[in-house]
Amino acid sequence: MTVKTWMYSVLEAVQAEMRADPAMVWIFELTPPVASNAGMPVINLETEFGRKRVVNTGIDENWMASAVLGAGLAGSRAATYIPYQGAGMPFQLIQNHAGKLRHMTGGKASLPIVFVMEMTGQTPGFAGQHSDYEIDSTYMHIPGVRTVIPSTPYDAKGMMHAALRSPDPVVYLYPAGLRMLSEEVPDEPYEVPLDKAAVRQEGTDITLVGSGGGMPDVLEAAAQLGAEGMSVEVIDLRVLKQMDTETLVASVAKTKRLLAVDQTYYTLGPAAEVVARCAENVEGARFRRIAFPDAPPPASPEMFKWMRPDAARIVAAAKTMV
Amino acid sequence: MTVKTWMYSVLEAVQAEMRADPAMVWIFELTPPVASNAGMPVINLETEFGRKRVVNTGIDENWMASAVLGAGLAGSRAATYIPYQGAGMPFQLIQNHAGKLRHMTGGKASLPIVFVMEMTGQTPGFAGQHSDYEIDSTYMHIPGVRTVIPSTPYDAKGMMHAALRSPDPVVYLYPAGLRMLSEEVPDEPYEVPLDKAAVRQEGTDITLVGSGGGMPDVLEAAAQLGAEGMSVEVIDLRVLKQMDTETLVASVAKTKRLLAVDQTYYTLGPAAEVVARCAENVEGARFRRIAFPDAPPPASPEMFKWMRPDAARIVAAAKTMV
Amino acid sequence: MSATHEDGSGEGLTRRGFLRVAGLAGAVAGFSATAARADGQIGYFATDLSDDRLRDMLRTILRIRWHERTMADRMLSDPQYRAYNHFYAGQEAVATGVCAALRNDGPFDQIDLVYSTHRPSGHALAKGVDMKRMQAEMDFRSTGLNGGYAAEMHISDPAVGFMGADGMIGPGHVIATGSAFAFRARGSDQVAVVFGGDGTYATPHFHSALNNARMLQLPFIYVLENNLYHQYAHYSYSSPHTDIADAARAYGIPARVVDGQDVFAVYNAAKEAVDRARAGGGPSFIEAKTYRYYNHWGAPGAEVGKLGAFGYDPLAITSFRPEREVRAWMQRDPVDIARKTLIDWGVLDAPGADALEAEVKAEVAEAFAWAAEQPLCKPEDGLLHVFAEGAVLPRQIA
Amino acid sequence: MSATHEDGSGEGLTRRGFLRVAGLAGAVAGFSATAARADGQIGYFATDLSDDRLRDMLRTILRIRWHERTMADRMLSDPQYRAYNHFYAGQEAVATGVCAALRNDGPFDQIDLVYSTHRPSGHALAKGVDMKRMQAEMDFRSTGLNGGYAAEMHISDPAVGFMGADGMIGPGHVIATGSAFAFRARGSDQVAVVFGGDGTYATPHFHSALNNARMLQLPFIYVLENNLYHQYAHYSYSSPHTDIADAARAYGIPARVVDGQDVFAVYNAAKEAVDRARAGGGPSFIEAKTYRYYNHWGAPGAEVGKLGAFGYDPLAITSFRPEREVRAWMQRDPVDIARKTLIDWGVLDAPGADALEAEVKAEVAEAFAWAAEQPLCKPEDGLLHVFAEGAVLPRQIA
Ligand SMILES: Cc1ncc(C[n+]2csc(CCOP(=O)(O)OP(=O)(O)O)c2C)c(N)n1
Ligand SMILES: Cc1ncc(C[n+]2csc(CCOP(=O)(O)OP(=O)(O)O)c2C)c(N)n1
Ligand SMILES: [Mg+2]
Ligand SMILES: [Mg+2]
Repeated sequence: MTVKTWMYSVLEAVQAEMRADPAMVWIFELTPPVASNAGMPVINLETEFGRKRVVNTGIDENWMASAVLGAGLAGSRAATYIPYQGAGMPFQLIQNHAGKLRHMTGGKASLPIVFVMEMTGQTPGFAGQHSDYEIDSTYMHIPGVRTVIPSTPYDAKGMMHAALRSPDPVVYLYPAGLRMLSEEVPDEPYEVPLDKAAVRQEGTDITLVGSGGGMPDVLEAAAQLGAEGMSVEVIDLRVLKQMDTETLVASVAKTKRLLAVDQTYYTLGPAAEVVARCAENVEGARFRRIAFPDAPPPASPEMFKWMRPDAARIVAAAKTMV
Repeated sequence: MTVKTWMYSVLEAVQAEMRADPAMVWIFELTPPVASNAGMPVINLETEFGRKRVVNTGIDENWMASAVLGAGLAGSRAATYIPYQGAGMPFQLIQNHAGKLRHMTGGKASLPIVFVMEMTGQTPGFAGQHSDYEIDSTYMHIPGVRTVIPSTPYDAKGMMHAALRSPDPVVYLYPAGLRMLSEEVPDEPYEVPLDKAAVRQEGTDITLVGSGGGMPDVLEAAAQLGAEGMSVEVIDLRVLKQMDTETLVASVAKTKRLLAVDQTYYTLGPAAEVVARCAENVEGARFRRIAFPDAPPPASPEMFKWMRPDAARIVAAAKTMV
Repeated sequence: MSATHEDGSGEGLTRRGFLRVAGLAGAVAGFSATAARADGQIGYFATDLSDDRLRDMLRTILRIRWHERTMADRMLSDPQYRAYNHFYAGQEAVATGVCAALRNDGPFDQIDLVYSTHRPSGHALAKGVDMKRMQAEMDFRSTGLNGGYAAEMHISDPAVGFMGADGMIGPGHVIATGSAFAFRARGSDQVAVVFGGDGTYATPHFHSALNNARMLQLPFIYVLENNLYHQYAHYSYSSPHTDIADAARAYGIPARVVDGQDVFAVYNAAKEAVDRARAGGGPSFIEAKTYRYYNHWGAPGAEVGKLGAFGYDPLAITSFRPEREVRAWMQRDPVDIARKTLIDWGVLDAPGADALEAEVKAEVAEAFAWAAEQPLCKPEDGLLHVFAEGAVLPRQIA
Repeated sequence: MSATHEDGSGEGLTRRGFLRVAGLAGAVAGFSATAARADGQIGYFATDLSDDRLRDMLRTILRIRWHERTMADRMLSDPQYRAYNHFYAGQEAVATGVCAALRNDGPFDQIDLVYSTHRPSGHALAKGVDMKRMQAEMDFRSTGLNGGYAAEMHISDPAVGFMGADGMIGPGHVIATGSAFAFRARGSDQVAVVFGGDGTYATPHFHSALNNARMLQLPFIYVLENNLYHQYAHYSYSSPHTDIADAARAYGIPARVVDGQDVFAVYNAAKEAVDRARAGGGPSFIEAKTYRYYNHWGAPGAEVGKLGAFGYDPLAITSFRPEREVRAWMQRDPVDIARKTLIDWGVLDAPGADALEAEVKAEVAEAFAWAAEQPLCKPEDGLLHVFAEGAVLPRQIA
């Protein structure tokens, strides 16, 4: 057990899986699979496993994703790290090929593959084109891929192990803003399941639901509300597909108030699905969402920060409900 | 006023706009812009406007969409008809370029462009890869594009005029299953607004909401329920972005029961947004969705038809609510 | 011209004799404009094969042809028939010649993999897919190759290295390079082959597949079946190259143009490419000049001369296939060429060839009969196979 | 070699004299390995220009250079400074030479359009974008070129035909062909130019842009700035071509390799391509061999030698830029070459050149001062400009 950054925790999982399986491959573009952490050996997948298994490609994210799919179909476990600038490029491949092949082949396709998708849209200055937080919804809507979005280094490592061991294609969303988040993370391999939300805090007055890059603000808001005497239940979705309806419904059945928070655009963000599932299953509750507006993130920090749902906004919204 | 097919009605609008604007271009791939209709002249955009303005390309839907965007930026009105097989190809272009450019340029970009996107997934036999009804959610989530989905020849023509005249990029979803639907359609140009849902039938017991390729079944279900004495309000979304919240909320505030129907996958289909918006705004109502399950459409007609929400399913669902 | 390999049976001379005659016949028929431009004789690999393997190639061509003709008949005549099809008749020698050079049985981690297209039945049969189960799949039966989930444009059978029809134009080529990448990474001598039409040239994926295969020196073979048209357009509408192989050469990839009507010419080019790939020599590109006899596509209820049936394409606005072009290509039929070559080589005599054809016809008839008797799918099984385990929920059920 | 055009002022001989000397100097400095391989003298278009226009080219180079140096200084020293940048210093002659051959003012439907990259400031200044407003945009000010929505990687100004930085690698080239398509459709003689790095070669979009431009014979010019690296990799990791121009030639597109450090060589190639496009002769490709002095990218708070600053790239795992390579390229500095050429041609003398540089420095200082005083953005304006009219709703507000 060592305090580790998110990035180190994830690569530790990848390294362990690649050591265990000499056929496994990793494809990257501009983020070298290298991480260092105080008191720990440097991880460098490229030098450890060689360029036949760990390849740095030209600027062609659709090739990266397609190659991973082809490797999986040929029976090799395969993963790729798609930089956020290219996160939209492999959409068609994942939507129409990776996500449909098992069903379309009547269960015959071999798909032990992981698409790590970097997400931005959390940092002022990047602006429009260089913000892609919206892909959470994009990859959550389609069937046949398990879309997950860890929010802590512990989950990031455990879900990476689970993703790499899963026979299903996994879209592993990686909020870049959390890269340097640190916590105690076990050195040995372990799995965090790919189908369970996490109840981060129990409470009875209101249910706050968030995910990924939004969790630090949700937890901060819960702390502030708790300090003011509100009993807040906090759920971290962790898994977008298949969403853990039971955990959500059980919580809202208890609190009768749901505030769902998205960092992605309001319309059809994951929070829409959270509200819809709870509204279908819990009668007489109150429902509310806050999210990034239906506008691309602007460059100016003044505009951007005002638009992003932060702890203060969450606190204010919760107070109107309880 | 003549009875016209959907396809003819749409091309009539395109033809009128191209006659009015000699700079306007149309890019197609395998669906020639040709339509005939009893008692009406044949429309053939390619022969009428020539191959400099109406171009048939190689198999490269991303080029088609990109070329239309580039033409728009250069000041020309432009539209393309993307066949359903390629509907996922231009995702990145529309998500990260067309939808963001106005905002990113501080309002400077010229974007009088229309992406006609063919949708399938309504017909048994096509199967997995050749079904793409799911793109409704994909293009509804992103900002900066007006995503519309007409369900009648009248709306199809009027919304095509409105789309071609709009300064905003329009994703014009075209459910292929409705191609031969016919009704009386005016011969002269007219507009149907790009931001209004249509109340197809008024009622007080329950609100049924559908869109696009699902509307014939929704209307059929409403007729059956009406015959059995239920007072059903029917709303055709018509516009996915920006969704007409007011019409939806007003209806549900009255009926207190919402049944939203999707032909796309359950998770994050447009119905999720419909339910979420109404649940946030109407207290004490009952909410329910039916949709295609979170599985790719299989080839077998027996499996496919059982999975598709049809009139019988809608009737059954409505009866459990009233 | 390189030295010939003779198999010691004394047939070598006769075989070469035929090749000369066939060449002449082509010239006589006046094909200079439309006929394939081949790179000439590549090697004599085919002449080295055992009689059994040569006969198997003819058999495969016949199986594809008769499967297809039977299908077309059903579409025109049988109201119970449900399967649609993208026709391959006319192109049989390409699939057959290529797959004959591949490893088609054995454990999955040793066989060569083939990625197919929206026009898969020829590739599938040539790679070793079971005809009965394929036909049942096309007819949406639960005992079909893919349980009724796939239908024609999506059939697959990894057990014989047939990785699947891919109905999308473009992505398959890139995906196939990924399999080749996996082979190289795990030190396997397997080869990944992708079939594609002339229509694939214009896709952005063409560049991706070739450039990455070249940069990483992958064991990857791109077989481009240039049948002159992609749906309703001649390939000159989308490619500046007369020989699309020239585009591959620009990447430094060895490329061959072969006569796609001659299964042995195709085999020779494929064998050369496969040997190169197994030896670590990287990718190859083969452009087979060929032609499709029927329409792009056909479906039950078809009527001769109407859309989706056979012959002239009524939707063909920008260009269409002239009747004479179709007839001219039929003069160089892959069945005839293979049959005549084998008779000339003394591998078969005419009665033997007829017997083979009769056998094939019987097999095809049996496959259709079997398929038509297979059970339909259980509706709720549509919820299976979304993930490796379990079923998804039937959300629409009240 | 074609005949020279002399402008009658008697300078022709001197000009040619310089060119010979410059060629020699290059050889002496021993650049054979890393220096640009140019196609030799293309034409003498540049020698025909008026002295004013030649001086303007030097001025543009200097404006880009001093804008950038000032920016780098601020990043290292000014805690209030907020703008990040992708550095262009070293490549100035490319943007300048290309844009000098274009129509940059007049009504929007008559000027030529330039599509830029994630490294846009040089292209923007050369095309005529106002430096003050550009700098204010980079610093996220509400009076910036794009109201604070864009920042460096997304600046644009259609009024001068600067269609925008495009931070995504690939799509811009394809989009630019769409503008060219619109020009041809409406019978305009405008030209669409796209800049792209060596990194663009591997994108699927490269094929799309070139193939469609070629098939439709569009007035489109692809200017590939080969600065040897894309982010942390040498271009030989992603392209099999030594000259990427060879890839364009494979499509039948006329392609030139030019010395990207010599603004007049670039101008000559651009002029030839623009003339061809205006005359309906279709697309052209220009590969400019060039080099970037600073790091890929820099941001406020940078420290010399650290990531995001200047010099060696610590993240460069797969490859990095050797110190000697940087120094060698600096010997052929585009500012020096342009200045010496104009002095040699008698267009300027040394004091005149110094005065020009001083003027430019003053302009740059003023632009930075102006930008720093501009107002910040109003938060709620982030909801504007999603659609042409109105604002979207601030959904997150309680
Ligand atoms: C991405 C994509 N766009 C469009 C289509 C529709 N489509 C099906 S087959 C075909 C033509 C393919 O031509 P070619 O590659 O030459 O193969 P052929 O049909 O001649 O065998 C097209 C355009 C598709 N399947 N995929
Ligand atoms: C689609 C996409 N993938 C990745 C990136 C990240 N990225 C930014 S600049 C760059 C390198 C570009 O290299 P090159 O085209 O040679 O231009 P240069 O930086 O040398 O000017 C990369 C990979 C991107 N912007 N877009
Ligand atoms: Mg073809
Ligand atoms: Mg570069």
